[in-house]
Amino acid sequence: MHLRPTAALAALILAAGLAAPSAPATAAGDTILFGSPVSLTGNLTKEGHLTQEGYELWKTYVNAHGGIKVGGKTYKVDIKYYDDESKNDTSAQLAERLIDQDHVNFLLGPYGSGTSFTVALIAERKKIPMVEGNGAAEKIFNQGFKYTFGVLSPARRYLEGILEMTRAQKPAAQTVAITAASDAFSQEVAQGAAAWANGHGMKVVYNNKYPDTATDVSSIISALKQTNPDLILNAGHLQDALLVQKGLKEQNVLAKAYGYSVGPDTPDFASSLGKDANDVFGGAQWSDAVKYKGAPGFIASARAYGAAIEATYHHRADYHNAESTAACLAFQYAIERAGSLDPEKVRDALAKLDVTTFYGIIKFDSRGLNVYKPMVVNQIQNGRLTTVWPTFTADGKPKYPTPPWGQR
Amino acid sequence: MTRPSTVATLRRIGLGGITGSPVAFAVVLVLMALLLAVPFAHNGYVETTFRYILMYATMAYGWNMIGGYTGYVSFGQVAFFGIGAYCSAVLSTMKIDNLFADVALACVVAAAFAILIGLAVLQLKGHYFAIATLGVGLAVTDIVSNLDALGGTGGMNISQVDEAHFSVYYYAMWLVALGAILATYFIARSKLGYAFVAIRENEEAAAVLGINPRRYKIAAWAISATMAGAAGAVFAAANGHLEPSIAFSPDSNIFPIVMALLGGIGTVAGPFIGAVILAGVNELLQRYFVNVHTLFFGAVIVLVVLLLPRGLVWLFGLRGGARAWLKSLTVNKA
Amino acid sequence: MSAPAATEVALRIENIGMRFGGLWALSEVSFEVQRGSVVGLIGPNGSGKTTLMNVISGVYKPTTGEVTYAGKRIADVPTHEVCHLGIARTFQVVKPFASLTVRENVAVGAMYGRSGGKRSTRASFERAQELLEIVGLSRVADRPASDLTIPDRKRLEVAKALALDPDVLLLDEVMAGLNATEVDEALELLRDVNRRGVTLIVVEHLMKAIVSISTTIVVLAEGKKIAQGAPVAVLASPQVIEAYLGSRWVKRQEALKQIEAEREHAARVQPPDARP
Amino acid sequence: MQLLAQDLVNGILAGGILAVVALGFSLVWGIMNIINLAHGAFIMLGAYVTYQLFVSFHLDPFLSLPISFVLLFGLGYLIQRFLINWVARAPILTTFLLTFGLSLLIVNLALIVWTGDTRGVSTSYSGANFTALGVTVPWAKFFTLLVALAITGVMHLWLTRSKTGRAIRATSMDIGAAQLSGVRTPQIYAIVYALSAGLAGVAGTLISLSYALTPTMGEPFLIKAFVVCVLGGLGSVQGALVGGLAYGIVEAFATQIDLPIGTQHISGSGLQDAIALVVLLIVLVVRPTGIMGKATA
Repeated sequence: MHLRPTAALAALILAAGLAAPSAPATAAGDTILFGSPVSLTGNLTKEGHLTQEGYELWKTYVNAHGGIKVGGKTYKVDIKYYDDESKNDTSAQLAERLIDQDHVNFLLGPYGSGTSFTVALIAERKKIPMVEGNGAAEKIFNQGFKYTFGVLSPARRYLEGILEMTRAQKPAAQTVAITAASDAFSQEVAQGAAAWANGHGMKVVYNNKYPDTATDVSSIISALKQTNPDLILNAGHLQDALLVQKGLKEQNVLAKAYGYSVGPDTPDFASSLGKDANDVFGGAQWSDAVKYKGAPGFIASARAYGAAIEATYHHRADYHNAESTAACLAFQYAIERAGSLDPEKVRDALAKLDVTTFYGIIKFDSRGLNVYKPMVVNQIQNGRLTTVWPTFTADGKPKYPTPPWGQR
Repeated sequence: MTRPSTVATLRRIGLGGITGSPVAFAVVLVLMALLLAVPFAHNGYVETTFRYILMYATMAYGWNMIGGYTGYVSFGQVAFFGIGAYCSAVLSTMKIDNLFADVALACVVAAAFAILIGLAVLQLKGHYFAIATLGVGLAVTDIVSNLDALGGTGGMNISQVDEAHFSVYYYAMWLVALGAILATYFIARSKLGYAFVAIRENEEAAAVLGINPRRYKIAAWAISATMAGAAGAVFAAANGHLEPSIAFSPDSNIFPIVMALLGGIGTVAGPFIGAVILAGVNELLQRYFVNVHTLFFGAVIVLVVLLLPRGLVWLFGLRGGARAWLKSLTVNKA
Repeated sequence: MSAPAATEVALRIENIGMRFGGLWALSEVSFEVQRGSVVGLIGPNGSGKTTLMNVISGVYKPTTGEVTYAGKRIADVPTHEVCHLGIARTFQVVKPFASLTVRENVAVGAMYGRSGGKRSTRASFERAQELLEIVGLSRVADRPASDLTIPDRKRLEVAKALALDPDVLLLDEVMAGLNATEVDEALELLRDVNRRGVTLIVVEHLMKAIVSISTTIVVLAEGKKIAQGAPVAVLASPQVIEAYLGSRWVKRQEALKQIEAEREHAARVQPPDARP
Repeated sequence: MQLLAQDLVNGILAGGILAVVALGFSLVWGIMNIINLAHGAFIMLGAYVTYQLFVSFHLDPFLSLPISFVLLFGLGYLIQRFLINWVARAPILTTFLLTFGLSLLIVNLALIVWTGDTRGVSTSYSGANFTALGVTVPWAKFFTLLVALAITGVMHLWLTRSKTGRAIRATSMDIGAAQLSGVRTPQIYAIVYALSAGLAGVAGTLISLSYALTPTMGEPFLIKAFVVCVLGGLGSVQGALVGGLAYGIVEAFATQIDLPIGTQHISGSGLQDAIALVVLLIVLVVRPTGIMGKATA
């Protein structure tokens, strides 16, 4: 009978875990509750925090300016977070918790394509709308989901801007080498870039992938160097972008331009590489140079948004911040237009949404993806991120071709 | 080989004892019966949480068969789990969406894979076996990630029942867990169980008594793979989507082991008790320490290893109070 | 099991050689064991007795030669099959399953030994109980094997071996460490086992015990067979005396004892391997 | 041909770092019979020590080598004395989980101290290179290789010549005999574990020159340490070096594999890990004592 205490203890701990008071404030009061599983630990911690900052900045602004008007009543907003540890299945589990346990009204996306996908499955099943700004893999939007909306341009377009830009320069880039991490998002980015290049008269001379856990890519770079490409593109993460950029210098690989899907837009890229980060191009969802005039209800310009992030979080606004805030804005405008907190009505309003914000246009295609907003291309010029493409929104000219190593 | 001195010390203070106590079994069965009521809470999150507990418990039973009873510490159980999961996904692409078919195929494929791999790696002992199994787990992950037929890193989708009938996945997992518990109970008391334990205690001596170590080690591993595979099949169906990072998550590898250890390895009740408690602790940490819960989880593991080296099931059989418990902690001091 | 005729050859050991690295632990050892007999295997420490036991029981594969049992070559038979042929053995260094009870230890033998296939778990435990009574361990049947004293561990070894229902039983120093009364008890037990038709091969240091039980004695020295025959005759042979009492032997013996003491100490302090 | 030569050099340069990564890991495994899953976390700490010294005092990474060694040595000593020593003789599962828990603790503490930001050490000479026989060699990696060789040499000499070194080797061969000859095992264990942590710190410093820093950066290196260790043989100093170089070279050449299978091209570089692990399994089954290991009972 000595097992009884064990069993009792087990039951007690579990009961305590599940029955602990769940967040009381739902729409029953005068607060709209959003929920988001974000990466507060694990290998996407950095991006998870940027996402959270984007959400929090919006929350603070909206609450300071009265709240959201829904059919004559004004609601404050609150956001409940859980740490998904950068793990896909944990993220889904937490989404279910936010919906069933914390009774959130709506979901804001987690960070990353993998987590966004698994959370989308839950949102779909529970019929709770989710707007996400950090999962660009198109597979999320090719499932026929009705409750998931993405405010960002799809993965395959991440490097298109850089390709387009190098084609418009003189001398135009003719050959391209692509290296990519093996995860789903990076593979989509690489496939998109290769498809664009092939469709626009460029030649893909090298295309290879490496595992997410790679600690050394020098052999890939050696093979790439042999093909002597005009343009070198990388689709990966910050860690491997740094590895590739260092490797390119170590082996003295010279190209007309170097472009990354992820990396240059994060301040860590320049701070880690110093001068070697200069003149590198990065595809970005947004930069604080873009010149959109946002609808009333939130900070209208990218510059002002950048200043707000700078003032609150003491770093330069990152596109992860902006796209996360944009996800909140999609909800804000859709809820106001729906005049209701009913998930169905808000979902329909999201589907019909067409609004311009500091971030750009937010409008979803039939799959729920915001294909209407162009990507921008940034270049690190003298340590400073400068938007160079597309020209109508640029605040600088691209430096092209890239000078040899040591002269940057 | 067991050090007689260690075991003797543990015996004197009441930490020993052969497995399969009917009381422990009864307690587990009562808890399992209570768990049948979970879907009536009509709370998807609670249901999912318990489905995960049942899943991890099943895997802990799987691990317990090879690591606890047979003494071969495997760090590759996630491979069987993932293979089982992909069986569901593959069947779903063939328009076969039947949980029984999923589980049956998963059991067969996981066991077949275990036998194939076991022929090689079960020749290894101790650390070498542990590392080889870790390697198997990682290699399978990598290979699946590179197979376009299985969706590569992008993964595959599995059609699901609608929200109203979603509890079917819970009950399926419950049945799989019950199967693992009953299998463990009956195996532990059977000739098979004694062969496993004999191999754990001393492989050479077991062979002299007519036990073919290789055959029984492979049997233990195949049984453990079956359990993991079955859990994986139901998991995948309930998840609706599968990709290598989900199917072969390090959590699925490490959680069951910690659970079995917390509860008590080589016991029938241990894995289940461990699964319930660890899940509860994790839940509390997630709730009250959002930013640092992984830190606390690490601390929990360190404390369990140092303070409950033989698991809770053994602790509650302890005679001699706190002093005996403290003494048991110094048994393995260098 | 009907008692076979005493003249039948149970076990034929032919030209056995066993090399470890550059050392021949055994060379050119040949003898026959009659069914129903008791063969005493003696020799100084390091003369190859235990090695020979390991060869016969299939633990080692001999470098040269053949062991034939009932007309079947057994050198290539894996360890776990040997007992199914009817050969069982005890270990000089006892190997109980520490976390199992005494009864369970014996029951495992009954389950997987020669007749194990026909026994249910329950029948195996019943058989174990019988054997424990025979060897005198029924009083500690439900204690963990790790609790046993050294003499009791030896008894357990015998019980485990008997549980395999052998025709030939190899006993490796099962009387070491027993006091006079216990030795007598043990001898009585072995005679009883032998009367039931089991052929015995006994390795033992206690000359008195060996002489009193054996029908034939085989003497090994430095890996070679130096004598074979009836107990009294063999012990009187000058070769055997030389082997046992030669000055080189005395020195060698002392050195070996030293090493053994250290080994035993080391084994107590830090056993070679750990299991989870 | 030139690519092959370049790959060989790439492999050797990467292998040098892996040798140092595996050296400490191998010592603890071989001598204490403990698989130290916190090794990756120690590597990470070594890298952060270097980073912090570089940022705060502009100390060159190569000059911070002794500092990260000493700091990690101290940490390792404390961890062994107060935690691991309690279960030093426990079954493998116990120490495996203990060090896993420690690793979680250390990584998450680092996450609090240094945040999840990616950091890098960018010296004036980073990326500088020379070309010989058509093969490009980066200076930093070249010196890293030299340091790796030097450390291996020093460790080998220390283990074979010094009194403590001999005591360590004696303990690994026959702990009972070592204790009989007056070796104090807990002391030896503490030194070995501390040394291993110190070497992990050195590895971290060397890695920080080519690899970016995050609190979770140690994980991929830990997996590689396993493979290198088994390849080379446990507890063997030369083994770690040979295993490291072998692993580096295999991985470098694997990158160039491109197998068309059906409609799909299997890229060797995508399968780097799988190839390494399959090699590991083969070595384990065929020659469990490793390339350099002695066949022991």
